Amino acid sequence: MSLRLGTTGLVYVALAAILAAGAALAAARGQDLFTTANTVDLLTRSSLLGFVAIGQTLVILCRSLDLSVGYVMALSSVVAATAMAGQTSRIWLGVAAVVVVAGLIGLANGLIVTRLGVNAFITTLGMGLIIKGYLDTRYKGPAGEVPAEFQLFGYTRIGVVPLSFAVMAAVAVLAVVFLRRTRTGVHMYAVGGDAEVARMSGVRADRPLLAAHVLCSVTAGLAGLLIASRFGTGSTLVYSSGYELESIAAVVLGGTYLLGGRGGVGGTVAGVLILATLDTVFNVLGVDPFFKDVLRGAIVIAAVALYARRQVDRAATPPRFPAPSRVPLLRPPRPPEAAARRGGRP
Amino acid sequence: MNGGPQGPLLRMSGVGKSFLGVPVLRDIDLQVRAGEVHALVGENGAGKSTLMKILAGVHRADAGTVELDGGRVDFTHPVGAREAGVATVFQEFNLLPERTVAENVFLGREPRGRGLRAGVDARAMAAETEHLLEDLGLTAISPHAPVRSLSVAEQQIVEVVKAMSQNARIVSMDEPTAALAGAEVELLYGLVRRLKERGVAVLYVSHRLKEIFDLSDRITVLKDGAEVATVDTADTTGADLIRMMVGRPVSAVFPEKVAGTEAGGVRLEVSGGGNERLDGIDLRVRSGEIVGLAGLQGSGRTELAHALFGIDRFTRGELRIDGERAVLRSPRRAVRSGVALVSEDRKTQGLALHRSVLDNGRLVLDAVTPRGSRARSGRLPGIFSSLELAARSPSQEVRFLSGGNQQKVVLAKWLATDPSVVVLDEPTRGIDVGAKHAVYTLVRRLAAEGAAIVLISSELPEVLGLADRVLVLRDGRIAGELPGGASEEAVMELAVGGAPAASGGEVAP
Amino acid sequence: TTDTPTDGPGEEGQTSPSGDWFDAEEYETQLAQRDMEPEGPADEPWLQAIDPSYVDTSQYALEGEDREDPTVCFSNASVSNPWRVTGWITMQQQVEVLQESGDIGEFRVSDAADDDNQQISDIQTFVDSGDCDAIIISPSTTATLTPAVEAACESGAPVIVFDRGVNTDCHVTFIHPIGGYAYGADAAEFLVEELEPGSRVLALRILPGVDVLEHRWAAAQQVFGESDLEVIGHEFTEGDGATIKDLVTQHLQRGDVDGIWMDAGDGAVAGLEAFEDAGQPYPVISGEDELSFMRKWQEEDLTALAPVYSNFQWRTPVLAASMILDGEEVPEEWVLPQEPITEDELDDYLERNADMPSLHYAKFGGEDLPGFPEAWQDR
Amino acid sequence: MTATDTPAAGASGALRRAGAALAGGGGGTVFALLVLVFAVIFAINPGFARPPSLLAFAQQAAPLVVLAVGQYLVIVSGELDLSVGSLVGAQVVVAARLIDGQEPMTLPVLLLMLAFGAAVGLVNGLVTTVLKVPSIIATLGMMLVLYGAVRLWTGGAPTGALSEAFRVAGRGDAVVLPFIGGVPWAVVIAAAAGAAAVALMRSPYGRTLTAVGDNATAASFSGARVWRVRTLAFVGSSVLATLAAVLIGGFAGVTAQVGEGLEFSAITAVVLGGVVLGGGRGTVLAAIGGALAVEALFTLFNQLYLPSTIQPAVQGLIIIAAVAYAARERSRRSPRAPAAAGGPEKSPREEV
Ligand SMILES: Nc1ncnc2c1ncn2[C@@H]1O[C@H](COP(=O)(O)OP(=O)(O)OP(=O)(O)O)[C@@H](O)[C@H]1O
Ligand SMILES: Nc1ncnc2c1ncn2[C@@H]1O[C@H](COP(=O)(O)OP(=O)(O)OP(=O)(O)O)[C@@H](O)[C@H]1O
Ligand SMILES: [Mg+2]
Ligand SMILES: [Mg+2]
Repeated sequence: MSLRLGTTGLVYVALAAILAAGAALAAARGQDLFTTANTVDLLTRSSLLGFVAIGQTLVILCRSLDLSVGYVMALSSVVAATAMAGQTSRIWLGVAAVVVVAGLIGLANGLIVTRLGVNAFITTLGMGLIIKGYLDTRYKGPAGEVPAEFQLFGYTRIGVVPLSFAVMAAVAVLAVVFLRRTRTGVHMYAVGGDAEVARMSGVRADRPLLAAHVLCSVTAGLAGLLIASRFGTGSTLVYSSGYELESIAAVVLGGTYLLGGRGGVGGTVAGVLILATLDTVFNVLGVDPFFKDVLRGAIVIAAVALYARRQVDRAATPPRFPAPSRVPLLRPPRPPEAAARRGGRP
Repeated sequence: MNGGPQGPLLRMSGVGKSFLGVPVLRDIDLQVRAGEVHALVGENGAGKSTLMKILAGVHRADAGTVELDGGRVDFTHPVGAREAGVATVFQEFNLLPERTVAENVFLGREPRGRGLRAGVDARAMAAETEHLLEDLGLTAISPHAPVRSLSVAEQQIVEVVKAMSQNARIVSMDEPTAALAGAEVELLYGLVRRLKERGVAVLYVSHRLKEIFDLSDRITVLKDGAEVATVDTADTTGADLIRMMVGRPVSAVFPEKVAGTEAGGVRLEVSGGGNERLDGIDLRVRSGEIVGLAGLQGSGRTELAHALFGIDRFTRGELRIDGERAVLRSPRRAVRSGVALVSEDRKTQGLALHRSVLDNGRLVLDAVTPRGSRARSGRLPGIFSSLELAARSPSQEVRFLSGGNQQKVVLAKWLATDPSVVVLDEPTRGIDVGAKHAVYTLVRRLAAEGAAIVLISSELPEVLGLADRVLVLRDGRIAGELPGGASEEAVMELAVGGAPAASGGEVAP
Repeated sequence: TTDTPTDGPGEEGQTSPSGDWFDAEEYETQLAQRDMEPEGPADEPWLQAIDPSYVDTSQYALEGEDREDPTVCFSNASVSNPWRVTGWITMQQQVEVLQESGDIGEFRVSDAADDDNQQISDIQTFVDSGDCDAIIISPSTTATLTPAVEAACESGAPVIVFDRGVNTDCHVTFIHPIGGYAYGADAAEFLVEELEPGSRVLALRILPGVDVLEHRWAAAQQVFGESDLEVIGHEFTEGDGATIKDLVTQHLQRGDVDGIWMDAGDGAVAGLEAFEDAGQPYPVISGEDELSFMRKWQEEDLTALAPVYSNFQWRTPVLAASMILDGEEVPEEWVLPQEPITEDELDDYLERNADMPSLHYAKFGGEDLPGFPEAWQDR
Repeated sequence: MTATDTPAAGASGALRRAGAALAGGGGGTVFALLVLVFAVIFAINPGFARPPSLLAFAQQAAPLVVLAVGQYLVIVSGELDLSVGSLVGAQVVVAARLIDGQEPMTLPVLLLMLAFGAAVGLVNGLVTTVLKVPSIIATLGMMLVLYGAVRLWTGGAPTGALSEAFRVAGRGDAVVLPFIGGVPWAVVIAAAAGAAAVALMRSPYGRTLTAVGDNATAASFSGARVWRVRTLAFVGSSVLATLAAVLIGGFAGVTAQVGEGLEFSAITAVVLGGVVLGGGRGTVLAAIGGALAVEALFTLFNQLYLPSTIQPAVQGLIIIAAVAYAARERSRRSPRAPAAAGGPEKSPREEV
């Protein structure tokens, strides 16, 4: 508990630090990072990646992975736009269609992983290819049309907060509640922590995993809806924008353990905000687009290294005989409280 | 509780099970009555755990029937067994280290609140866990603590609590004391007796005969997957049991020193050794000598073993091997200096489970001295057969071996390096009588060949029966030294710090 | 507040979303434009316009102090391929000239790295900042960028769109070479002309779903459909030389390939090497004005054509911005000339670009800029 | 247990094991798939069975084979290398810019590439092992850094040109045999790389590498320097990616997109070969088989005149199906609940 909080806390500290550093750099160039324009930009960027990363968090918590999210986004945007066909009355039809289609894809992913025992990496990579094949064959470019009312989703803002960001934040809150308050959610941690233990404890380990895959695809579908609303049409080419890897980076940046069982959505939102802040700062500073990639890669590595370092430190038990010594080379994690009870018996 | 005196609560008849076409259980009949503690004994690989797992819904039997209270059951998932009132403490640790005690206890059956507290009710979960723990007098464990922060013994206790909290009609425990020492074993005794009073049927697996005789009403002996006999505990002796398990009388429990073994020069010497968890360690082990290390859970025995092997190093003091000053900065250095460590937990620290027996045997040679590794690994088959390793072939994956045979692979891996100092940390944990005997013989033989041996064990008779001297650790310091063959009381006195040895002294057979 | 563009997506434009890529009317128009004499200075093709109809821009004219150092903002789709890199250098050189002369002040750039959503945000940020006196947009995708361009128009600053279009005409001017149909038809007609009837032609395409590229292929299909050539297949290569060579090699294993039609010159050389390695005669090929291809053409004396998607168009938008801020009239749709390089012109263009790197484009049109040639050489 | 990793006890034993492997999932599946795909190709186009076509196929497959071998080293040690695609791209572009068509520069630049590749692998390895960044993130970061840095350096599009000598490895023939025709250097090089990898995996280092992937703690408690073993695997992967870059650059010259997406092809190939993500299991031969199968599938699609837009979909289906089949076979061979005496599968990195 304390560790989870600790890591999430650290992520928010990192976010604050990056914001401060960005603001300082911008100020040095005579610019203001927190103008309305930049803030809106930052939040808008976050909302799209946010949807995807929330879903990705759930699968990663279950020690799985979803590399098909970019393709699901593309497909969803097309499904939404074609189902809506520019008519206001069909907005809900479009939304429902997306949820169903994305949900089914997630279900397929989940079933292949759980029932057929195919590694999630391969399953979702393969699923992505299948969707890509369908999109490329069926649609030659953007398709469908989104009514103006639906575009409000992508363009309305309340003060500086874009509606899409508010919706994303609401979804994040729902996800947090889901993880804390439903059995399925709680069991995701169990399955990700140790599927065999979960099974032996009477958890039907398949269910949380299936649920995570379905929800992940559905949030990717929501991202697709946002795409459709911002583009005014469905775009097949979204899949090449690299959302799958970026969402994984955001999740890990948010302090969720890549091997499952530890972390949460709260951290992920911060991770998403960190990436969005970097982009906005780079934009404000006019950083060369290629240099952006270099910086982004380096910063993600550095941040994750920082967390890893801290976790190693936290894991160390307070010494029984404190001495001016260095961190031992090879120390399996030890309980922090053990020393207090040492010698005593339960 | 029902079940009544008229019929057994659990009746297994003709149960059989094969893995990969190899039968591991054949035609087992087992009846357990309500309010009875029924012990299940047998050598490693006899099929005890498999039988329990069938009852727990982890495996499905290939043949035979399982009846609960006269009704036939066929569990396809552990959840079915739990709902039918069967709770199990598995041989392997079965907790999620990152989750709290309460979350672990209620895993898979989290209570749900109503109204505003709809959904998983964490508060109720914690409160109820607290209540359970208190009821058992375990106030030291907080329901909010992550399991990772508990000691191994505490974790084991949590597992038992988890099983008890299910209000099950049958509780089966697979070697619940493997990780426990004196006092905690007592605690467990209390729990088992309480279950018995409640009319719960307890199925109990252990390799420690003392526990079997202390606790059980009846005993079923398995051998090679078949049932040898079911006897009333009162009518049986330890020797009978061993004979039934092994099929041959074990001549003497602890083999005598190999003739001609003599203590030579000092091979391992630590003076003033210390680090974050150890202090003032003075230790000298001579060639041919076996030094036992005793102490309570958490007294620092494993720590010392790790320090001797370069996993954690000594930050103070001096360590000499064969008279040469050595700074063991890593296990690799230790191996190069001639030290071997048979680690405490063979599955997570000792073996690459998906690799073959042969590959595991070669592991140290490959990793540390790649140059001559091929030539020296030629000796492995000989080592395997001298340990009487039972594997289908050298290319069998070790995960398919039973615990005792896995331990033999670990031993073989170290024998192949011709170590001059051998540290054995709980080398007989969870292995059967026959395999234990093989380990003892091996230790004696190593001593005869001139190795210096440090033997750590929670089973006091083992330490006292094998070691020439016994060092007792307490709170990371050496509390005292006793000659081999000293009394268990004397050891416990040192271990707990001068207080008169409590009942915790009487561990193991 | 809402940033939604008030009027819905425009109805006209080059494509209707989801529609088939072939637009017969537009096709005819482009084919006709190939033969029209452009208006404007002959030695400055980037200022020429085909069949222009001018619009008045006096409403955007800045006066007095405002006209000094106006901020021009440019939202770039990406610089992710050599064609865009070459153009981007040219544009920067042009901007320097204009900054020197005081026609432009700050030149603010954002690069969306081919991400539509990113580009929408980029444009939004320009609009919200309120600093831009003119906004230049090179949209990454036609249909999807439409709402953002409309939002930019509503900001009041003049909007200049170039390269790919958008489905609205709220911008002041839309600058582009004749277009994809003309490009594809140039290439296909060349093959039809040079090859015997019944010859087998392989089409190598980069990606599906990108309008500029789809138009090229749509036109080619039209032309091939009316010819006696056999199109044995069309493959997507992502412009990767290894993929191209693989694919061509495989086709050669199954039979002769007499002609190759490409929708862009990327990797043309790799395709030709497949013929060399298979010991087959070179095909008749249409590539692009990319120097690697043209050099190969010259070396091997191929029967080839280099259709051109005029790279010099990257100069025009900044010039247009300056003109608009001066209140000068500009063509509403600024169609730049687009002429393929033929065998006769080959040597001339190669000579002019002798020191340029191999992924440079012959018709980049920056020879008169002060940075020439270093800026294009040391990228 | 794998058929290739233990020295065969005897010819009959080897044969029996090979047969078992073929029938029984894991590495065997991929060879069955390979045979099947080739059978279909030959049926459609008997001409393909001639040596020149097969050699051309082998030449095209060579870079992926080399990459798969490298990726195998990393995967079997329990990690993942996503940076190889970017590295291939970077190396080709660097080579073109530095050589710039001058023949004498070939050798120095090759050496420089090798050093650069090794350095990239070293960084990947150390970031993963010493800084404890999960390899998927570490190498993803490296992928971004390489992608950006090279373009930053060249201004976005490759410049320069490769020399003829550089291109020989990817394009030229090593020998011309009677009846068979020219045997491309690429095939020889890939075969050599494969053979070297097989030898390596049989060496103490290889066995330690697999053990590290299986159970890093046990390996470390046996005296292995886990960080070093893994880092070397990353170095191997990057060096082999460099070799692949030489082959790809040599084969097709420089283009801006070279290398893109190759990391996924390589991982797909390795996994298709029955190598388990998470480490410790699978053979290098099977990984090579996986690479050949991936290439063979592309060839098959081509021979079938499958519309190129559908190809990814079919590829996705086949990959999932093949891995599902292998997984089913594996689980048939080892019961699903392994937590019995055999030991729980609690190795800390079971699957990614
Ligand atoms: N999942 C499995 N796959 C293959 N073989 C197995 C499996 N589980 C158990 N076995 C085999 O079944 C036999 C019985 O094992 P089991 O764990 O029941 O023995 P045990 O009596 O509990 O031994 P121990 O005292 O060592 O715990 C052993 O030979 C073991 O190798
Ligand atoms: N690496 C570790 N990770 C988690 N817990 C540990 C670790 N090492 C020791 N412990 C636990 O911390 C306590 C102190 O361990 P220590 O190794 O000092 O004791 P020990 O005397 O060897 O006890 P044991 O009988 O468990 O080996 C023990 O309860 C032990 O289980
Ligand atoms: Mg057992
Ligand atoms: Mg210990």
